[in-house]
Parts: sequence; C-alpha cells; structure tokens
Amino acid sequence: MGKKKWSEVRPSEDYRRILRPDGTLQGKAPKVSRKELLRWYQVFVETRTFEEIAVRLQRRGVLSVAAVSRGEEAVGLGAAAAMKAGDWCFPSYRQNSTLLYWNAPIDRAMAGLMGNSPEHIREHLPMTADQLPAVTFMPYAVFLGANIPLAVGSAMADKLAGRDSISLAFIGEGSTSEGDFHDGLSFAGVFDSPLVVIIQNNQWCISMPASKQTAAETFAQKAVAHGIPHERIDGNDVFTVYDTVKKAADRARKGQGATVIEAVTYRMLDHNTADSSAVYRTEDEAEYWQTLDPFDRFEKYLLAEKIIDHSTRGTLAAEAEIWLREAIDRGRAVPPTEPPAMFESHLHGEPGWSERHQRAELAAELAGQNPFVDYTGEGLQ
Amino acid sequence: MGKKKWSEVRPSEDYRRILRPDGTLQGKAPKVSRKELLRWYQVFVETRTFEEIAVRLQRRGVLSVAAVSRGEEAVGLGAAAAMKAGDWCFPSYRQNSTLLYWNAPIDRAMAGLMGNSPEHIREHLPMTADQLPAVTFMPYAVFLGANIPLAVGSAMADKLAGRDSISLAFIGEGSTSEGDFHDGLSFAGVFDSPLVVIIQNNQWCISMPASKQTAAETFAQKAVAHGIPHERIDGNDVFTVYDTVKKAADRARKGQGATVIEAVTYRMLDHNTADSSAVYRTEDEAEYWQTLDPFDRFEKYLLAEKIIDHSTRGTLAAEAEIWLREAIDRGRAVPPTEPPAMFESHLHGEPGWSERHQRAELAAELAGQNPFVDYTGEGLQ
Amino acid sequence: MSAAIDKGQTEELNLVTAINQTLRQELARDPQVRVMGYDIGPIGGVFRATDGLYDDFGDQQVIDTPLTENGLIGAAVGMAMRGERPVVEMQFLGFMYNAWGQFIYSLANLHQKTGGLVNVPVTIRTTFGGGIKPLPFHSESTEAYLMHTPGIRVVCPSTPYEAKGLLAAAIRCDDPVIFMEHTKLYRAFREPVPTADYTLPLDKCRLVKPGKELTLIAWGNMVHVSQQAVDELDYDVEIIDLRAIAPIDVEPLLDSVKKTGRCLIVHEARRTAGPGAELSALISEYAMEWLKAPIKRVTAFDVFFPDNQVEDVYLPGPDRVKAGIEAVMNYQF
Amino acid sequence: MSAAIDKGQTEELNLVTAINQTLRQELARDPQVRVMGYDIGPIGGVFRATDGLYDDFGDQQVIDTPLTENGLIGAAVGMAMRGERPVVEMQFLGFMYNAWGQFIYSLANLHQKTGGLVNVPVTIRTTFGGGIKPLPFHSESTEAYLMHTPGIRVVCPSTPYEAKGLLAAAIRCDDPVIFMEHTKLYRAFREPVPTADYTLPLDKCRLVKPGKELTLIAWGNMVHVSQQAVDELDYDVEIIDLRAIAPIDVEPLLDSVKKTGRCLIVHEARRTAGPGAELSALISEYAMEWLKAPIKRVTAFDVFFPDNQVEDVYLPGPDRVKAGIEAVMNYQF
Ligand SMILES: Cc1ncc(C[n+]2csc(CCOP(=O)(O)OP(=O)(O)O)c2C)c(N)n1
Ligand SMILES: Cc1ncc(C[n+]2csc(CCOP(=O)(O)OP(=O)(O)O)c2C)c(N)n1
Ligand SMILES: [Mg+2]
Ligand SMILES: [Mg+2]
Repeated sequence: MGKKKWSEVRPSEDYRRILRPDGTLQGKAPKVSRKELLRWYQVFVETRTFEEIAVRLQRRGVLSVAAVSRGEEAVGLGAAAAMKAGDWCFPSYRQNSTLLYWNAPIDRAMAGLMGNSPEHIREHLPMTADQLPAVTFMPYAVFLGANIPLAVGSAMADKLAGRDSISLAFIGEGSTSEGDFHDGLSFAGVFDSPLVVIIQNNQWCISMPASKQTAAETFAQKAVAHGIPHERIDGNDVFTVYDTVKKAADRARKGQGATVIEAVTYRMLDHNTADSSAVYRTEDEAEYWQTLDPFDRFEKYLLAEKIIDHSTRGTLAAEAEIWLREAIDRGRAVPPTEPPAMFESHLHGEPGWSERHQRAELAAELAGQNPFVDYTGEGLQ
Repeated sequence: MGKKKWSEVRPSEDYRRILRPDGTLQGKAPKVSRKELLRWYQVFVETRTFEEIAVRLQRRGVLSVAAVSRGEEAVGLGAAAAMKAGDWCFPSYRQNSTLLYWNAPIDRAMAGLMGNSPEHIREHLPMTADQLPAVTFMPYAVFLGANIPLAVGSAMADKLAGRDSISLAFIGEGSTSEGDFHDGLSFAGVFDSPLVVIIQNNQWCISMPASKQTAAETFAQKAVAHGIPHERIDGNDVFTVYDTVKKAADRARKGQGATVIEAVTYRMLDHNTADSSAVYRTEDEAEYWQTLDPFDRFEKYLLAEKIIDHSTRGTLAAEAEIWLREAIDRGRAVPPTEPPAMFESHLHGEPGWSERHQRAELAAELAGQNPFVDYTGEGLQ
Repeated sequence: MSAAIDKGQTEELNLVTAINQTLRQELARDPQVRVMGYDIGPIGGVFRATDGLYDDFGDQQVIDTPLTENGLIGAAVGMAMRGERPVVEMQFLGFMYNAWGQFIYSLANLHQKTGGLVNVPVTIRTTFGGGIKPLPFHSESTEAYLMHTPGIRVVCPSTPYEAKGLLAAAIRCDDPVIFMEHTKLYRAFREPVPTADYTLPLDKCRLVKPGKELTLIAWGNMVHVSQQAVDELDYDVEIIDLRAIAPIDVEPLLDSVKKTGRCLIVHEARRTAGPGAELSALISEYAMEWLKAPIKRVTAFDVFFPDNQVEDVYLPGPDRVKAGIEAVMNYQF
Repeated sequence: MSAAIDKGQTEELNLVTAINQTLRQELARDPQVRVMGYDIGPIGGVFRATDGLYDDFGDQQVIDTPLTENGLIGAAVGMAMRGERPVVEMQFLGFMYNAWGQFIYSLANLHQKTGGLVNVPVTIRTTFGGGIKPLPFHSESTEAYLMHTPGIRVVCPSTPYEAKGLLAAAIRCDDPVIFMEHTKLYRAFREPVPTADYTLPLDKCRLVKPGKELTLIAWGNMVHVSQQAVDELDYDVEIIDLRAIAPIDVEPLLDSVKKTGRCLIVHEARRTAGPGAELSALISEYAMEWLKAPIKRVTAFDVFFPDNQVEDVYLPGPDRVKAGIEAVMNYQF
C-alpha cells in the first residue's frame, strides 16, 4: 500500500562482490584452479543449453511446465562448487546449475518432469551407487519453504552423528515469508546446526516484487531473528557466491553453526512457462539486470585470464547439446509409468485390506472388468 | 545442546529503564498525573489480590486451572495505561493488570473461568454498552501466537477505515517461536499496520528457559526480520513500559506503522496451578528477580513522592478484596450453562438438518429418552 | 433443493469469467469487500480470476499480500472481525495445509469462541481438483478435512451460473465460507449467466437431472463426468449436485434415495474417511429400509495425488462411474 | 485381530508409566532413538511421560526444542531421513494443526515423494480426548483428519499393556506413526505389564470381548465407557478395540458384523465426516446383507469441543452408549 514500484526501488548494490559486472576483480578471487574455473564455465553453458531445450520441449507439449534459472545460474553454481561429497542439498527449483555441477542424472530428471514415478524411473534408468551424485539431492520443495525444516533436521542429524557434512538449502526470497522458514531457523540457531541457507533473491515471487514481500531492507537480515550470522552478496558473481558459501560451509563443518546468505540476483525470464511476466513488470528492469548478467562477466574474466578463448563457448555448447540431448532422449524413452505405481511407497510391510482391495479394483478396471462387484469384502483381494 | 543453564546466562540489563529497582529515577518520569499514578498503584494491588483469590479458588476445586502474572504486572499495566478508548487488545493470558485497568468485568471473567459459555454469561450478567470496557479485549490466545495475525488484520482494518485506533497484542517470549508470530509481522511490516506487539519475556516457557528458546540475543530483534522497529525494555519498570508503548502507539496512530517491544520480566510463580517449577528451576533465580520486583519499586517511588503512605496499600487491598469478591461471587452465582449451549454461535441462519437432528438427539437424551430411534431421518426434528 | 430461476438478460461466461464478474460486482457494491492474496493484483491471479480488478478498484480493495497462507487467513479474519469483508484467494487448496492453524483457530472457531460477538465474514476462494496435470499438491481434493471442521460453510459450484450466484452469496454471508473452484472447469464450457447480480443458497444441493432408479451424488467436475456416464447408459438416474459440501443438505438426499432405492457417490477425493464416507453413512443410517443395494463410492484411490502419467487413471472418469452405476443397478439382495 | 500373549514377569503400571518405561527401554536399545519436543527434558513432560529420561539419557537423546510444532515435525523428519529415529512429543493433538504443513508435506508424503528412497521412521506421541476439563483445544479428537491422510499409521492404545507394546512397535516401525494417548487414561487404572520389552502389531484391531448379537467398535477411553455400558445391559455384545486407526484392519470388523448382524460405532470425535463415517460406510458396503439393523454412530456432536460445564454431556458416556445398543438391538426392519 503506497509502496513504490519495484523499478523505483532497485536493490541496493551495497553487498559483497568480488567480480565486477565488467569482468574485472574488485577483490581477491578465491583460490580455485584453472581447471575448476573451466568446469564452472562448462556448467554455465550446460545450464543455459539444458534450459533452452526444456523450454522448447514444453512448447512442443512434451513437458507440462518448465521452470528455468536464466540470470540466476551463478547462485546454484557457486554454492555447488562449495559443497563436498557427502553433503545434502535441498533445492528450490532454480538450481539446475547445482544439479549439473554434481552430475545429477539428467535422464532421470527428464523422466520425472514428464510425470513418471520415481520407482519407475529407477527401474528403467538404473545406476550403480557410484554413478549417483556424491551430493545427495532432495526433491525440490513444491511446497515453498517446506525444505527448510527438513534441511535443519538433516543438519541436526549430522551433528548428532559427529559427521562433518553439511546440509545446504535454497529458498526463493518470496518463500522466506512462509512460517516454515522461521520454524526451521529457530531450530538451526538453538542447535548450532551445520546448515547453510541460501536465499536466492531474484526480485520476484511470481508477480510479487521483493519490495512488496517484506518491509525488511534485506532478506539476509531475517536471520537476525534467530541469532544466525547472515551475509548479503552479489548473487550474479560466482566468485562471491563460492567464497561466501565455502566459508559458511567451513564454519558449519567445524561445529560453528548455521549461516544465512542472501544472494541478490534476477529472474530474467517468466516465473515458469505458464507465466507471462510482461503483464506485471517493465522492460527497464530487464535492461538494468542485463548489465549484471552472471555469465557475461564470468566469461569476460575467463577470456582475460586466457582460461577460455572465443571458441570455447561454442565448443562446449555443442558438446552439451549432444550429451544433454542423449540424456533427455533416454529420459523420454522411459515407457509410461503403469497406473498401479500410484500405490507404491506409501507404507512399509504387508498392505492392509483397503490397499489390497483398491489395487484389485484398479486391476479389474484396467482389465475391462467392473471393479465394484464386491459386496462382501471378499471378492477382490 | 551444550547451552548454559539459565542462571548462568542472566538476561542482560542493557535495556531501557527509567525507574531503578530501588525506586529512584534514572531517567525522566513520563508525564502522568498523580491521580493516574495512584490508579496504577490501585491496579497493581487489585491484580495481586485477584490472583491470590484465583489461586485459592483453584486449590478448592472451584477453578480447574488458574494462570497468574505475579512479577509481570507492570507489563500489562503500563501498556494498558498507554492505550486509548477504541483500541483493541489481544492478550496472552498474563495480563490481568490490563483487564483490571480497563475495568473488564471480573464477574464475567470468573464465570468464564468456571467453564460457562460466553452467551450464557452475557445472559446472566447483562451489561449496557457503556458499561463495557472502552478497549475491546479479544479472548486470550489458547493457541499460542495465533493472536498475532488476528491483531495485524485488526490493525489493517483500522488503517483501511482511516481510524486512529491501534491494535495491541501480547505474546510470551516462548510463543515467538511459533510461525504465526512471523506470519503476522510480515503483513504488519508490509502494510505499515497500526500495531504494537509486546513480547512479555518472563524468562520461561513452562519449563523451557529463554536461552534455549532461541539463539537470538534478544527477542526484540526478531522484528528485524520484518523491518519493524523494536525496543527492549525493563518490563518491571511501569514507567518505561508506559512510555515506550505510548510512543509506539502514537507512531502507529500517526500512520507510522508497527513496533515490537520486548519487555524483560520474570514469572515469579509456577506456569499455572498445574505446574511445579521447582522441578526445573533453581532458587537463586527467584532471589535475583525478587530484587527487581515491579510492585516494590513503584511503591517505593510513590512513597517517596508522597502519592501514597504506608497505609494506602492495606486500604486499597481491603477495598479490592471486597469488590473483587463481590464480582467473583456474581460470577460464581451464574447457574451452570445448559448443554444445548454447545450448539450456539457456530453458523448464522437457519440450522441445517444435522444441527437440528443433533439438537433433538441431545434433547431426547436429556429428557431420558433414547436419542437413536430415528431410522428415517424424520423422527427427530 | 433449489430450482432454476428466470435468468433475465444473460451473457455467455465460463466459470472463471463468471467469478471475475462477480468479484467485480461485489467490489463495486460494498467498499468493505477486500480481495486479497498473493498474485491477485496486477497479474490478476495465476488463473486470471482477478484479472483487471487491481486496475479498477485499486490497492485498498485489491490487496496483494506477502507469501504466507497462514498470515493471509489470520489477517483476513482480523480484518473481518473489524467489519471488513475479505475475499481471500488461496491459490490451491493444497497450500491451505500450512494455514491450518489460523484456519481452525481463527477462521472456523472465532465466532463461536467469542460467543457470537465477533463475526468472521471471510470468503476463501480456492482451487481444487485434478485434470490439468500440474505439480504435486496442486490437485488436492481434501474437502473431507473441511467437512469435519465446525463453524464454516463449504460450497462448490459446478457451472458458471452456479459460480456467480454462490460466490455473491458467500461474500455476503456472515459466516466463513470456503469456495471451491475446480481448475478443470475454469474454461471447460460457457453458459448463459445473468448480467445482473443474484445469489444462490449456500446450504442447498441442486437437482441436476431427475430419475427414478438410482441417486447419484457428485460435485465440481464430477457432476459433468457423471452426467456423461449417465448419458451413455440406459438407466433412469437422478443426479444431485451436492453443492453445499458443509453443512450438507441432508433431506433431499434422503428423499431421493427413498424414492430410487439406490445410491452412488462420486468424488475426486481419496476414499478412506473421504466425503463419501459421511454421505454413505448418513444415507445408510436413515434410508436403509429403502435401499435395494448397498451404497457404492466411486472415488480416487487412497494415495497421494499421483504423478501426471497416471493421473487420468487415478481420477474417476465416465467409465468408472458407469461401472459404479452398473454394479449398483445389477445388485440383488 | 491379535490374541493376548503370555506376559511373563510383569509389574503393575498405569498408561503413562507404561509409556515412560517403553521410552526408556527404546532409548537404551537404540542410540538413534531421539525423544524430542518442548517440555520433555528436565520437567519430564507436562503429563510426566518423559519423567527422568533427560537425566538418564542426556540432551543428545532427549532433546528439548523451541516452541514451534511445525518446526518440530519438520526437523524430526529431516533427522529421520538421515537415519535417526525421532520420537516426538506433540503436547496435544490440537496443537498439530499449525504443524499441518510439515505433517502433510514432510511426514506423510516424503517417503512416497522420494519413491521410497527416504524413510521417515518418526513416531509422534500426542495426547487427545476429553474428560479432564482442561482448556479449549486440549481435548481434540480429530483423528479423522489423520485417517484421510495417506502415508502414515495411526494407533491408539486403550490399556497400559497395549500402550507399551504398540509404542515399542511404533518406534521400531519404518513408517511415520501417530501414537494417540488418551489423557483420561493416563492414570485411570493399572494392569500387569511385562517388564521385558515386546511389540504389538500396528495394523490389527483387538477383540476386547466376544459376543454374538452386536458388534461395538471403539478406541481409547471409549473402549472403557463402552465396556461399562455393555456390563450394565443384558445383550451379548462383541467389543472391538479398533486400535489401528489407520490403516484400518477391515476384515475382522466385517467378519464380526457378519456374525452379529448389528453394529454400533462409539467415538469421541465429532460425528460429521468423523472416523465413524468411514467405518459405517465400509461395513454397510461390504456386510449389508448380514445387517439386521442400520449402523448407528454414538459420538460427540458437530461442534467445537465445548466449555467445561457441558463437556460431560458432549462426550459419549455409558448412558449414551447404552441407548445406542438398545436402539440397534430393538430395531425391526
Ligand atoms: C506453500 C506454497 N504457496 C504457494 C505456492 C505457489 N508458488 C509457486 S512458486 C511461487 C513463487 C515463489 O517465489 P520465490 O520464493 O521468490 O521463488 P522464485 O520462484 O522467485 O525462485 C509461488 C507463489 C507454492 N508452491 N507453495
Ligand atoms: C500452539 C500451542 N503450543 C503449545 C501450547 C502449550 N503451552 C501453553 S502455555 C505454554 C508456554 C508459553 O510460554 P510463553 O510464550 O513464554 O508464555 P508464558 O506462559 O511464559 O507467559 C505452552 C507451551 C499451546 N497452548 N499452544
Ligand atoms: Mg523470487
Ligand atoms: Mg514466557
């Protein structure tokens, strides 16, 4: 009410930044090998390639909906690089770069996006244990914010068991308004949990601008409510993301508790393929943020450092296109999940009468028989 | 986990204070008439008298449970004095002083504590509109924290309607861990609601010490999460409470939005009459807090200022005993609520079939008839 | 049961435009009507139900809020308590679970708790139901949770005409009303809807089609699925649109079953402890002497709403309804 | 239905001490058992169910937590996911409403959502039921909400012996289990309970008393209320303790009704869309041919749990149960 339009309240750039939008350093670059930097670049390329394919597939009706992360890739990527094997990750749904960095199986992901059941996918796209990503990824939080208490519990378990792994959760800035965010952080603060929460502030929560989401000046400061250290960083600078998450993770591993990091970034495209953001936001924003693009500045830096040359991008994109297409095709080739799969994985042990009965009803129906002919409770078992 | 015992982490006294524990001023006393100060003193006395009677009644089995506020009276009292006619108050259950200040009907409260329905009480203890307290009191939040979103909505309504009244809510420090607290404050911040939230930090949440409730250094700083100004005050100093709440209320009335105030105080007795705090806390605490008693210091001040003399307390207590007993007796004299009352005030309009049918079942049962003889749906109407 | 009324001047609307028009009329009629929720302002709702309202009524009557469903319901109740008439958009019924605290303690209970002193005239518009293959928790039909909660009304329109009249009635009602909008019906078809405003009763079921041999009870999209099934069979089925999900309009259901002697309940919700359980129990208890066959429930299965690929088999379709009708019609004691 | 077992060496325990002993044995048996909740540490729980555990097992196994029920369930699930075995104390079932988000999305759904990869072996001990005249929302019997939720088990012990065996089984079970403890039964009576640990099945109802003329189904305190009613009448009533509230152990119920021809359901929950609705619907559907009378539901009324003074009339007592039995026994088609 009476609040300014988003474009009048551009987020302050008073945050931690190492790599300037023009690709030059304003601080010290983190110690990362040239090989690792090239890997980061590759994941950038892969993420953009993957998301472009996903959008095309959605347009052709293969996927019912696709969410992309264009403009926000540095957040998931920098965080990914700061994780270690054995860590647990609780993504929102804008971390394709995190998944790609850790070689999460794209074929399986695609089969999932197409609405196959997880058991069915595992059956049709088997992997040995050592093929699985070394970081464990939980399903993303369809129910916004619900991943935070889970991540906290996971972190509490690590601490109780004396493991030095961490739990890392991503949450959109809009989702920090959900009670779950605070419910989880209350616990994380009190139990000094080895947790890193990254608030991926992409300025928009579908149609709601960040400025209407909270009266707090920053999302990072929400951590103050729980006595948890917080930091606000340039989320379009992969160096800062990496460096900040790495330090938070190290603290966590050493038993020094949780950290909340607000990564300031921008959702360059629509919320998802069902959205049309032109209805609620103006083009001047996009122009401003284009100058802050995370990929461009990283590319400029790598070019200057001669880690890549002008042909690298094309080469990597072509490679990515090939393997991603292959993976996606494998995912698409998974035969449709059979209806009885819906009964799977609800409870352990012998199914009870109702489950047996309903399974039998479904089987009868699929066999073209009338499923409702049992009037004694003994007919369908 | 590994946290210190409460008595090792005494709350910092680094907060706003005007009246020292010894009854002398360390700042400027708020501008309040001598008559009004005497009224405050009277409410102090009434509150202690009322609560002593309530505990006795509980011991004798008249009440099933009674919660008291001994040691915390200054919080509710100072806040009460800062409110104005037309304001709305959302108490927790430790604000007997607020109720007494605004002449809330004790007879009705007693009938309520005895388990009568509100409609029944109103019928048996009728009051004209101008006998009702000029501040509207909502039922206290049995469900901890649930009063906060309600108070915010109430404040939003005042602002939409252009009224200059405020909504004032009390919440225990433990209850600020509930998601409802944050859910409400998110709204209050964004909509600049005319709201004052008082966190009555009495150090304990039943058996949970404040230090185990949150890792935040103060409860006040939880407001930072929502961009709402906050203050931490000596809750045992009625001057500071009054002055701080008054300023917050004035800001709110002027359209300058919400304030969160942490009033640091101490629950001198058990959580309620069903609790025995000796199981989980030590006596050294009680000794420390005895020196900070809110009544003692206020009394010393009034004596020094010659607003009262040494006989005032006795006189007021005797008066209070009389009128409170009378009110309580009126409340106790309310005949028991009739069972059909349970159906009241669920929905407006003509009752539907189920309600008619169940009312008839109950009537049959009470008349000694069998309520289950209808097998057509037409038998009981 | 309520009868059809003369519709006067009409226009062809689908369900979501009927809702949009009703909100518009109610906002204009009563300045204390406040449409509130997230994504209901400039974007006009993710399903465009509030399209254009923000521009026309401004941010004092069309209030975009932070993303907390629990805060949203609580604040709406707080406003209602003070004389406002909030119309909340709850994007999906499945998101109401994390507002369950305020839903029970404030929305449903406050009027009773205050002995009737405080009214809670809040309408909660929420989408429910399957068929559009979205994400998990976007297709919930958990109205059984609502039915077991005192202090609220729950209604479900199955056509644009019904939607307009019921929504206007819900907004003007002094009780909290949960208004269930089936996503698949939003743009499924158009029908003539009176241009003038009107209300329909919130506590009455609706006779869709009279019949003598079997009483079929359904609501939302299942009314249409059932109608299709009935059309494809040769039985004289009476179709009743439950419409008032809570409190239930019991008499017409009993009367119908006493007439037909048979009953089939069709719903999208899971079966166990679902809405059909209550309907079946009620009818068996009070009309058993008339029953020529046990009551059958044609429902989804007792599992979480499944992945898209099996959604169609999870939900009752015309074939499942036909099987239910056949089974009950052919039963012999 | 499960039969009684030889009890070996026993001691006389009431329900709350039986629970305390079981927690103690399970904490000692498995270091990954973590008892957690607020007020469960030094104070030993507001009902003293965790008395002494904090002193004996320390703050790594007996974990006092901040006051957020939603955070509590979410954190417990997160721990369970990683191999721990949390036993949560939810002070009252009524406080679970504001944890409904994590209850559905994490506790009930996570195993299914991960295709079975992640287990959620969380036990939620919660009190329910009326009779001790506490505050509003402290006497809730809203197990119907639980019954309509897939992915969880719900059990309710009605005696100390049952409590010990069911709680041990719940803690060792890889599914989330809601364990419903009736506050009025905590100290109502003692019975011999084996000192050694043992488990009872989580998915079986229990035959309390065989009979030939009527099947009476109850659980929690209503088992005892019903027993008293039956004792005071001269009918041969079969009493079944439902025990497994979800999933329901259907066969023995149907078998019993097929034998007796009559059925009465007794519960403390509100009637509409309550637990009895499902039981009645199931039995009518699958045993109607055997029914000599419609099924009656002896329940509380469809209102919020009322003020103390009318609580006794709200809850079913022996007289109401007797009336139900008489009505069903005297029914003539
Ligand atoms: C509990 C809940 N409420 C609402 C939604 C609907 N919804 C899905 S995404 C979204 C926007 C979230 O915005 P933000 O948290 O900023 O993340 P972003 O999409 O910008 O990455 C909303 C409202 C949901 N999925 N879950
Ligand atoms: C949602 C909810 N959870 C738990 C309780 C049980 N309970 C009643 S009072 C109380 C302690 C509250 O402590 P605090 O908020 O500090 O207030 P205080 O009693 O100290 O005034 C608890 C846990 C409740 N009433 N509601
Ligand atoms: Mg966002
Ligand atoms: Mg406290």
